[in-house]
Amino acid sequence: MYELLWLVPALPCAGFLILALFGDRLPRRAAPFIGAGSVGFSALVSFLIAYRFFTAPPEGEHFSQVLWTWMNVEGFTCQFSLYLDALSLVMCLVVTGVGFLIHVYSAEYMIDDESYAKFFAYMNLFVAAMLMLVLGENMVLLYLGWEGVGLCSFLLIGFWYKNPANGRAAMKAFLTTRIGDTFMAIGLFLLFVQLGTLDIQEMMQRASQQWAVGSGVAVAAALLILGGAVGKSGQLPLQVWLPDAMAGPTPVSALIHAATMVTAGVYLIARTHVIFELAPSAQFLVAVVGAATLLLAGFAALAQRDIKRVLAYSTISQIGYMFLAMGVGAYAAGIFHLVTHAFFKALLFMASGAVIVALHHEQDMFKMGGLRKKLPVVFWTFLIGSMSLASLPIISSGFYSKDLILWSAFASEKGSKALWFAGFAGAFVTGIYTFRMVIMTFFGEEKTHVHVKPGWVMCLPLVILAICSTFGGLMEIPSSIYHFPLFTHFMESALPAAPIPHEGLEHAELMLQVIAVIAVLCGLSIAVVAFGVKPQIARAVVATPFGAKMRDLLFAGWGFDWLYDKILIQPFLRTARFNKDDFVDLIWNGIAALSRGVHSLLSETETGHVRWYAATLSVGALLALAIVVLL
Amino acid sequence: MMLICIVLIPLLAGVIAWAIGRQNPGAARWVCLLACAIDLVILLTLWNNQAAMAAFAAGGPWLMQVNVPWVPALGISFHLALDGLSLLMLILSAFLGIVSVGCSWTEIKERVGFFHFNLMWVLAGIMGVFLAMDLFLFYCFWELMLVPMYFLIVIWGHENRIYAAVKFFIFTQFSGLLMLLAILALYFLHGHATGTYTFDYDLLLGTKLGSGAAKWIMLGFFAAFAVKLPAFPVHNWLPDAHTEAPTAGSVILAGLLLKTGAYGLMRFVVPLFPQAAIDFTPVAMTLAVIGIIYGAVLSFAQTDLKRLVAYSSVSHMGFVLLGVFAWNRIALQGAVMQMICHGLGTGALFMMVGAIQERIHTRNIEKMGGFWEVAPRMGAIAMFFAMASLGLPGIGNFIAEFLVLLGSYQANATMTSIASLGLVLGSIYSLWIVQRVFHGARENQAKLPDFARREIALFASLIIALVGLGFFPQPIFKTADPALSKLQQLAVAGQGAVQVSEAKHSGGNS
Amino acid sequence: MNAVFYMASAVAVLTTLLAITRREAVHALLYLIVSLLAVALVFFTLGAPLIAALEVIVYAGAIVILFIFVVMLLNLGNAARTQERVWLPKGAWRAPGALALLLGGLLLYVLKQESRWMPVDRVVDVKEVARALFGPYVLAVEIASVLLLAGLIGAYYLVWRGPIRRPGRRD
Amino acid sequence: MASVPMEHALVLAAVLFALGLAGLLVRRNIIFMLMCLEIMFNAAGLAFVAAGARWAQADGQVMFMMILTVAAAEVAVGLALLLGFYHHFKTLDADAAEGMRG
Repeated sequence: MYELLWLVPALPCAGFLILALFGDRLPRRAAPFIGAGSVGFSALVSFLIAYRFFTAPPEGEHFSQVLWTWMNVEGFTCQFSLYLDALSLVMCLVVTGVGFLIHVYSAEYMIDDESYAKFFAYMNLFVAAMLMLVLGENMVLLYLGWEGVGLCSFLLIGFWYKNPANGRAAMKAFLTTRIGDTFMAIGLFLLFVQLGTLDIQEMMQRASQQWAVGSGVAVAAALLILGGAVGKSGQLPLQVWLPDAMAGPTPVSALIHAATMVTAGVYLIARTHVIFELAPSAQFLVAVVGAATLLLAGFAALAQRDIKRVLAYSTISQIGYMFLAMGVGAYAAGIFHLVTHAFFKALLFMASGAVIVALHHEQDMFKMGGLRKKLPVVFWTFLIGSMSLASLPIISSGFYSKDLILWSAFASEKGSKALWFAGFAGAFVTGIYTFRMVIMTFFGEEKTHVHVKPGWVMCLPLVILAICSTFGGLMEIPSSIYHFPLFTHFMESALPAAPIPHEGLEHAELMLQVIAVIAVLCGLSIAVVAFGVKPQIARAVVATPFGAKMRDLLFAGWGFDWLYDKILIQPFLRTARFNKDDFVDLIWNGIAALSRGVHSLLSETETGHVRWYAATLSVGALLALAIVVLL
Repeated sequence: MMLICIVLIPLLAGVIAWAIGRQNPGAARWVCLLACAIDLVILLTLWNNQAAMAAFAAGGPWLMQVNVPWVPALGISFHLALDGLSLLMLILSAFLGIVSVGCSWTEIKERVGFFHFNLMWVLAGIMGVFLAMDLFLFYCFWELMLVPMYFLIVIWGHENRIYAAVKFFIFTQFSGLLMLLAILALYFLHGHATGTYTFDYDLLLGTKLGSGAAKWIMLGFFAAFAVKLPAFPVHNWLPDAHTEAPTAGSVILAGLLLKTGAYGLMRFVVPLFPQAAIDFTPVAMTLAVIGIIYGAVLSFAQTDLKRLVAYSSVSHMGFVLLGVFAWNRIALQGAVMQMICHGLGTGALFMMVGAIQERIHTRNIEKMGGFWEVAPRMGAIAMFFAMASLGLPGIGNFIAEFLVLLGSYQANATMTSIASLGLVLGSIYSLWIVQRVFHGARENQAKLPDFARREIALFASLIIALVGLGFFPQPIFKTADPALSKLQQLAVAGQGAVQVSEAKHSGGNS
Repeated sequence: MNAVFYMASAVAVLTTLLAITRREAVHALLYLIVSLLAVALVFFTLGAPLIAALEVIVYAGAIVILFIFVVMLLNLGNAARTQERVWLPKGAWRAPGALALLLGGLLLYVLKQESRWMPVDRVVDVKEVARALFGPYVLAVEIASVLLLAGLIGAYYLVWRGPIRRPGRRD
Repeated sequence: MASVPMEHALVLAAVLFALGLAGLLVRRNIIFMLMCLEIMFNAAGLAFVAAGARWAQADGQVMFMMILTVAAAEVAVGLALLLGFYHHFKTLDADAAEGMRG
């Protein structure tokens, strides 16, 4: 069974090749079957492997499959090989499972698009690359997937290429993540020079043997890897690309910019957790980055008008939670949140996509409203997703995962009250913006006429994901309610166990949960009051000068774009334009001009008069003679 | 004998093409295509010859060589020799020869015979450079590839061709003369020391030179190769020459001519003057890094699409320079890989620009936009090569850049970290091409037919080659490895010799 | 004989001076003939009768006559004379004259440095010259003949106005 | 036979040469320039003959004959050129031909 592992990335890749090469010759109806089918089969294989993994785990709880020797030069060997353990298996399942549902959804969503086949080709390529990312045994292969998903992200954000704004967003996304990637690449060089290998498991082993905790190399390596993770996952300070990435079609946002690609940074940190363990200061920075991001993005989500941008900021914020988990050493908790987030965020995006299509590509929430009656399936699934996002207790998967993170942030050795408080405040804000979104979209009066209603092909994935987001959390139930740590237990073979709580905190867990739930409910009620029951409250707040300024600042995502434009982009553009004609050329052309000047000076002596030549000849003779005679 | 044939075939094909070109241009094209194909077949057969490769890998001197006295009185011989490195470069040459004949199929309409004559003779000169193991012969080939290139630019070039051609000629000729001086100095110093006056590479290896002399002679060689490479700040001929040359000329320039510089650095500069090269490394690496960054920034600033691609070459070849002077196996393999992949990738980009220019009669990027809509195949292909240019994993360029940086990080971490910035800047200009030309709203209403079958075939062959190299680069490494290992050993031995002689020298003094 | 030499020299210098300053070409040529005859006399006093004869025959006889022919061919009239006045203002002599004076002075200076007063008192007759000419210098004679032939053909080609199509030029 | 010092003959040659040069430089009429060339040739020949006479050898005279040949050829070609020149420019002004001006 495990030998079929190679099929998991190979199937979507084959789908990509078929669609890319023959896409315009195949009948239009074939495209979704190839596109979704390849991912579906890939998902099937993943599930079979997962079943096998549960029932008969491979030796050492991991399995690796060498496909061929990729690079082998003296001093550096790199296999093209896949590595499967609990972590990559979970990622695999998420990518193929959620990916399949999104493919099915897009079969209807994109049906009117002229580049139907191209869309599925890109999506398949993305899934293949993402699978390489999570299955790669060494860092180079991981990097291959890493850049591959970046490419697909670029292609899909700019999918509707005729609008230059989409292209700009795509370029921004690629370049911003590329900055992070470059840090990561330097990190790889550093790791290779220090450890002599880029095989991840081998590397981790050698690192833990060779490096002392807190050693400079470890911190440097961890920081460089963090740079890559931050770029890909849209964390501070490289989060600016993600809201703009919403320019792509909604399934793309669901798959790439919510469920899978943006969580690659979390996966990367979990994969290389040994290095972070060896560099406590870097790991603390991970937690701080996560905490800061979740708060900033949460507040920014409050002021957005575009429904997809709200979701984008909420994604940044939720990934902030995952980073927080990574930072406090609760790797399994972070991955757990990754999984549940993949469910409910994909659900939210797809549901919002249904709304957008229904309203004829209207994304402004201020022009929505009252859709509860018109689009019941969408409404209920969106509500379920929202409950998960806001982590309403018991009935939502988000509650279980976020709660685990908050508890770890509070109780683990690396955690602290401040980090917990950041997460707690984030939960409160999440409650507000989530239900602001729900209320503005589905309640109140109808502002835009419903254009088309989603068909079953779009609704089915919504329903399935709604079920997942409701019950997915039951994989891990906190001890305060009923001790059932299935997920963390499963992850133990790949990731170290969750940090042991401090003694005497047994009762704190329940208390904290109650506080968090109260905060969320407060947020919810504020949203209901301010945007639903008495909208004038919100309006009044915004009408004050401070409120207006605050709203503008939050709307612009805290002004990072403006800042980067001023300190990076404009100077770069100015330098480039200033030196467009290459100042070095001046030097060479200067030499040319100089010799041309000397030439024209000398050519003045060429009068064309034969007598002048005779005279100069005799002067020359005279001089020669004089030199011989007189000297 | 085979080696002489390899050089002779394009020479002859050129003459035939010239002779029949006036009456029958089509036949001239076919003759040249056939000549390159025959060369390619011969070379691939050689490559496939497992026994010879194994013998070479086991420590044989050359895969194959011809050594006939030419002017014995002066120690000049007709010495051609082949090792893995040359073999790869030759295969690249033959392949790009086919591509460049193919891409000028419809572009060149005037004096077709003479055009192909020049094309073939440049190619022969380049192949000769990759094969010559006698410095005098090497210099002859070095000049041989220069003159037809000059004609290619000056006769079939674009608006500003004379300026560009003269600039190209002066830069390369002047630096070539510096190399000639260096060759002669080496010749005389070696002859003076040992009594045998010879230009033969094998014999000149390990010449004991005073550190001052070695430095200056090394700089003479370096000047010629750096100009060809081109390294900052002697890169200025390149944008002009590339921009003004006809498409096939640009392909040959970018794909092959630049590689002769890199090849020269690997073959001559470091092995002949190891110690001087080591002393020079910081400077060379700095130049490389400046070239990478500077080329990328300038590339982005250009409005002439061809110039944009040309500056990207400066950036890419900076990686080669970096790799060569890092001088460890990983970086060297990366540099070889970069030479090949840059040849294919940038050649393709030039063909792309040529195709666009043929269709809409401008290279100005501001007059382009939204081409994807009417020419999706062209767009997809351009996208691929833009991705190759920014070093996307899965394409050969990634392997190259990654290995170069990985290797040079061992040699100099700071420089490499700065050079890595080139990855970001590289993506800026690469994406800019796609963004500006193919995305966005339709700017130019001129008719823009999509690629036809001939063009698709050419680009497809390049794409297959690049993707193949991206996933299965091992054959390249395997072929280059023994050659590189030998070069490294030579350098180490030479360095040792210098140290020993210097030690003796100082010992004698004390 | 010494007196002959000095007198002939004086005549040669004087007539040459006159020859180069005349405005009328024919006048100048006549002075030139006198100058050449005087130099022939000098050759004679230097013991070179053959050269003296050749000087008279070839220089005075052939070359100058050629000049006169050309002057006649051109048929220059009064216009040429007035033209000459414009071409030859007084000041024109200054710089070239100074230059020539300087060169001549330098040559004389050289002679003065080396002066040892070597007398010349032996006639080298025709026989000796002939022996040298057709002995060691025979190759030079042949080359001279080729030179003359080249001169002949060249002169012929240059003045021929026949229907020659210039070679090496496509239309 | 009188004994004229060779140096005196050489002085005469030098003076004639200088006069020829002065004439060559100052005259614009090509006929005069050619005449001056002849004067200079003649002066050079005189120097040869004088030197030959000093050593009582025939070589000087032989050289004179060579010069004579050159002078004859030169004047033939020169005058032919002159005719062509006049035909082309309708003048004898040497300065009229300044096509080589840089």
